[in-house]
Amino acid sequence: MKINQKKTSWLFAILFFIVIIVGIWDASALIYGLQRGSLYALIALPLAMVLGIMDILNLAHGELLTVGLYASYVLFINFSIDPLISTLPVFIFLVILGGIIYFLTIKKVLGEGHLPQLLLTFGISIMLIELIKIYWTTRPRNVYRAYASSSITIGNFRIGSYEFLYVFLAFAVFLLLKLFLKKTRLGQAVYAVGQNPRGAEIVGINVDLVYLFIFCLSSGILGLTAGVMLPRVSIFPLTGNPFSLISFALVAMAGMGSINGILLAGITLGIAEAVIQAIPGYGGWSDLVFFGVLIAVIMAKNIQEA
Amino acid sequence: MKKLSVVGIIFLLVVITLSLSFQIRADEDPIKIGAVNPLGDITGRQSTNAMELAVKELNEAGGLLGRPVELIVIDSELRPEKGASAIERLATSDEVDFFVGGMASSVHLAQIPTLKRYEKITVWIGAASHAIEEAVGPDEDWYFHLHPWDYQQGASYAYGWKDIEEKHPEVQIDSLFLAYEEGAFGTDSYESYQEYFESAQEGEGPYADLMEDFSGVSFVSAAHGGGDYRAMLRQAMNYDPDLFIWAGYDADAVPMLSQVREIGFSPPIYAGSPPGWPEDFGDSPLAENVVFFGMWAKSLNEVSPVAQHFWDEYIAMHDDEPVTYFAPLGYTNIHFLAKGVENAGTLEKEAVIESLREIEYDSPVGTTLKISPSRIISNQGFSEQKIIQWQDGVQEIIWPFDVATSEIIYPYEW
Amino acid sequence: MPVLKVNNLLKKFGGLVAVNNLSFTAEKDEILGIIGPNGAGKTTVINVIAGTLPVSGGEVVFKDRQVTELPAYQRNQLGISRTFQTVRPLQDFTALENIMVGALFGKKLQLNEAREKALKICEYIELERHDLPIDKLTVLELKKIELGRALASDPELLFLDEIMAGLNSEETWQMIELIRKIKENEVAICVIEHVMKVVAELTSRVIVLDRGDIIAQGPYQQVSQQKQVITAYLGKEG
Amino acid sequence: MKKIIFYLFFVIMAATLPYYAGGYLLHVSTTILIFMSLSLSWDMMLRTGQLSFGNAGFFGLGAYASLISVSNLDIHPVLSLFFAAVFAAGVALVVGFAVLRLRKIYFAITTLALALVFEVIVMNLSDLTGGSSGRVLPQAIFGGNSVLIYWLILFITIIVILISELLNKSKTHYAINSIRNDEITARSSGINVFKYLVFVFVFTSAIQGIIGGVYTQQYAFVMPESTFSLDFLLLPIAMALVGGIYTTMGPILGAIFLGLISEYLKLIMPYGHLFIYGLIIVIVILFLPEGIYKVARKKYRNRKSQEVKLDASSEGK
Repeated sequence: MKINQKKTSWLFAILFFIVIIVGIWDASALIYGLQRGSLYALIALPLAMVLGIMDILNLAHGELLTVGLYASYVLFINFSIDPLISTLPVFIFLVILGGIIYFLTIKKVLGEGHLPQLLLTFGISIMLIELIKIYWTTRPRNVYRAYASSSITIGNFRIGSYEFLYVFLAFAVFLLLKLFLKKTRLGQAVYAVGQNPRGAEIVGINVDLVYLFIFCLSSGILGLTAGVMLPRVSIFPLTGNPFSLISFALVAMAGMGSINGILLAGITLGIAEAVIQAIPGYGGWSDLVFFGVLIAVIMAKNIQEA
Repeated sequence: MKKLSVVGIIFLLVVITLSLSFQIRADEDPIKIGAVNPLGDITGRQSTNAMELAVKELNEAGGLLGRPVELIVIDSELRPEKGASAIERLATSDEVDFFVGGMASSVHLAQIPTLKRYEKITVWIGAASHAIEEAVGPDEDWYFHLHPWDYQQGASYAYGWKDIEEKHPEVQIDSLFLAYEEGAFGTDSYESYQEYFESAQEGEGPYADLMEDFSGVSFVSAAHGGGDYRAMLRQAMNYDPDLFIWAGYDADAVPMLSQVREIGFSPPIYAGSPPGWPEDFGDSPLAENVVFFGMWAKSLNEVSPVAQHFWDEYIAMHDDEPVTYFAPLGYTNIHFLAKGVENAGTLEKEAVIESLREIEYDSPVGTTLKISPSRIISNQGFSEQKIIQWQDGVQEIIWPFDVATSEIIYPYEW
Repeated sequence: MPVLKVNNLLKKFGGLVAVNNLSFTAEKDEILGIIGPNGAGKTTVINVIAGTLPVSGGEVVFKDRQVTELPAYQRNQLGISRTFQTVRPLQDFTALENIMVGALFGKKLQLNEAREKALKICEYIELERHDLPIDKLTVLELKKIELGRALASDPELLFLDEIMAGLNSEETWQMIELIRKIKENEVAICVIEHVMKVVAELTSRVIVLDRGDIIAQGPYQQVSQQKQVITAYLGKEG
Repeated sequence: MKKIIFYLFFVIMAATLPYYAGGYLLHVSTTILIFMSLSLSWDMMLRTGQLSFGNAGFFGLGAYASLISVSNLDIHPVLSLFFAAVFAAGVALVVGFAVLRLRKIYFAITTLALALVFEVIVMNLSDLTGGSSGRVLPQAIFGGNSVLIYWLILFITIIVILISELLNKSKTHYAINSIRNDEITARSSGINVFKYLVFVFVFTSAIQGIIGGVYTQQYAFVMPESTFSLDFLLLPIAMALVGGIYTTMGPILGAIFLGLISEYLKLIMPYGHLFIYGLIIVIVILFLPEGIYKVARKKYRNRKSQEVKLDASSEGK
């Protein structure tokens, strides 16, 4: 896994420029973009870890988030546990679920190339979606918490406060992760495996354990995110599905395995999206801008002489 | 003597064959109704349940024309080509007599060419897009569509709002803001409102005197990965409409209401037209005084014995409450068709079509079903929706007044 | 007239100068050796001349023609062939098909012509088991495939990047014989070699590189005595 | 010779299907053929080593090109298929010049993003495309005659199969196989990598465009949500992988296998059959990672070589 400051620095410069322009034009778009973008980044991060370190393309990524949301929902409905508190049990639950999925399936397609992984996880995602449909039907479910629609007023400027939690959580997870990679033995092992799995094996790192750890951790981060999202979203079997695509987009934009890049890419795309949505009459083009920015960045960063 | 015995034998043979054939017709040859519904979706699942209930009732009452009724259901998987091949299967392998179903305009559009090939009597309860009507065309007398078309729904709300304005002078609607999801469902709504607005400016159409000003903004539905409505809501707040309507899915309901509070938006009427509501929506304080357009609500049980009957029987059979109006519509679908056959006294196509056109069926959605032409097709069923409001966690019908269960609470406040 | 003329060739990777203003020529009928300690930039020189990597400066002239800006495949079609330090056979092909690829695209032959040509080359380089898939072959055979593919486009300039690496002494001798045989067909050959015995045996002239610079050139016997060459090699060891 | 008779037999069986199969099986077969062509076209691009996610996009472009050319330009539906092919190929050529400089996951994601961009553009050009609500044709191709539609699609599929076979026997095969195996070797061996990538990208997109056109003409409508559905991307990929990639037979077998099994599952379990479908995909990948075709071929060859050995040993005695 690369933690490369240099590659992302110009992206950062562009982002900074956009932030200033947008901030002058419509500050709320900027804040919405920051909040949404942080959420995107938070969800994309585990995918980037799995892809960057294990080289696994996980199409069931969004479905793990969905499972996390339902787990948190069940805890709320049956045991009245507040979603924000349920983040911890759901984290543990998803760590275990991730471990099970890893042992039963992922372990067997490590190093097989992206295609079998893609199809395998596509199959897993169908199975998870169908299971949820059978048990909970397609009817959306919500958890109402008054704090989820709270807001703060500064002068005559009113802005939602709950989604700052996304921003906070995103930065917290990113910082903790980086600290972990740098300061702990396991983190160093993860780093080494990400760089060169065979070499890591030779120097005595248990690569298999590292893979298991990474898959469980990334699945756990989705659980954490799910608890925080729950009061703000509707959950239904396909809730998480679109996030797989968004996450892939961010990972590709940031460059494989770049942690800083994910956060920047998420916020950039979030702001781009929010800005277009704020222009009266042109909201329908926000997806185009989202993908346009994505394509432009990928092209600029990865074009090869052909 | 010889002659007599020959005649006798022939007579015997005729009697035997006749009775045998009658026997076969009565016991082994049911009237088959083929249904194509999306079984993975709550709407398709519940409407299928309701269809099964209706068939059970028919058979318990002795069947149709003395024959049992059989319902054959195939999952459309919400995929157009699967929906079309389901029709094909029902027509050829199962040799059904009638087609019924089903949800999703895209699936139904793909079924139209196949349906046209078989020209069997078809009664459809979903798929509201006017594109369906265009695809069917004016000459297909075998096609019956029960759900109001998108443009009919919009018109019916106008009549409702006018009636409400008249009855409650404090309600004053001049400007309208439509928040619509970017997909086919929302965009169709927007386009028909746009049309109404244009004719209203010339003093014509249902929205004349009702819509003096109109604006609309799209959003990405949570069902398609969106769910951030704040940019759209801010535009709505700046516009400050008398009536705020959102055209999206049930998944949008709660997040949008939550964001409405976040940004401090409070229109006098907050209305929506989702196909259903989320689980336990009524228990949420967000639901209070939200208005919506729909076909049916549980509270209809108070005013309609048919609705009450349907409700009780459905729960008795499936141990589950109907939550989408596609359940009573599915029930209506079968009974309407059965009544047509019964009145015709035959399965002969022309006769059944004739009698279906004459029927007045008192349906569990609280309205009498009566066929009349729409813009293009000649056999359109319902043309109106109801205006319903969440009050104390219950869906109360506030219009049409003849089935109303409560008065409107105005203005919307939180 | 030299087949290859390299003028002031410069290649940088970020801030690192891998090849520093290199100028040399290669003549028809000669086997030119490029030697130097690890990291001297030998392979980079080949990569830049063959077009696998773009240059940062300078020019490459092949048969009086500027090829500096041409893509690798065009240089190959013009007559520059190469092998790779670590063998890069095409896994999903048989040995013969690997060699065919060079004939098909480097020489622009049709399928049946290319097959015939590849068969001839197999005979020429004494590769008998050419119908087998790649994973069934020995290192020597893989090296021969590399060589065969490079030859199949009828090159006038052939780069051999450590083709002896991984071969035992008997195999090395076979390879040396083979390279001599190739030389007779008026091909300019450029070898990168670590084994000095091979260099001494094969080359008519060597260029000694150290950190991207030419520090000496001339016949091997002469060059190997020069002081800076010895220090360059010794420095590496020490 | 034996092989040709074998293939001919299947072609005749397929061509005469309408005479012995019911309307349902005919329709299921039509759908299978459509996905088979998509699967093959995706596989052909994969043979260059580039994982394209653009299928659904070019399928959708073809669908719209076909519908618009029939309803706005009033050309014959069959002719509109050519229009669909040309349009999809043209767009592929233009975007190909940019995206084919990308590799691996960057190429995959960018092609997927492009497909979504096409969808957004189509949704917003509502005057021409009907916007989100889509557009309908007054009539399906051949008046909706399912036998003729089947033959048309069978014809196209056979052409696609032939293209795939020819591709595997042509000079291009050596080029793209080399590119997939080792791009640097390919370049150093005189292969114009970019040219071949563009070539394959353009003609596979043309195939996807035609199939999109056929689909539209068969059902007489376009609608962004269903026309650009990712089903047209993921299912063909699943079919190719289940059947076996880089071959012609793989996608064919995969399409037939998954196509029939999904119909069969639906009949035996109306609710939740897709769960089993997902399970089958998982099982195939875990236990037959090379796909049905390659495993079957290996088994067959092993048995044959064993027979040869047995013969040889008995002769020895």
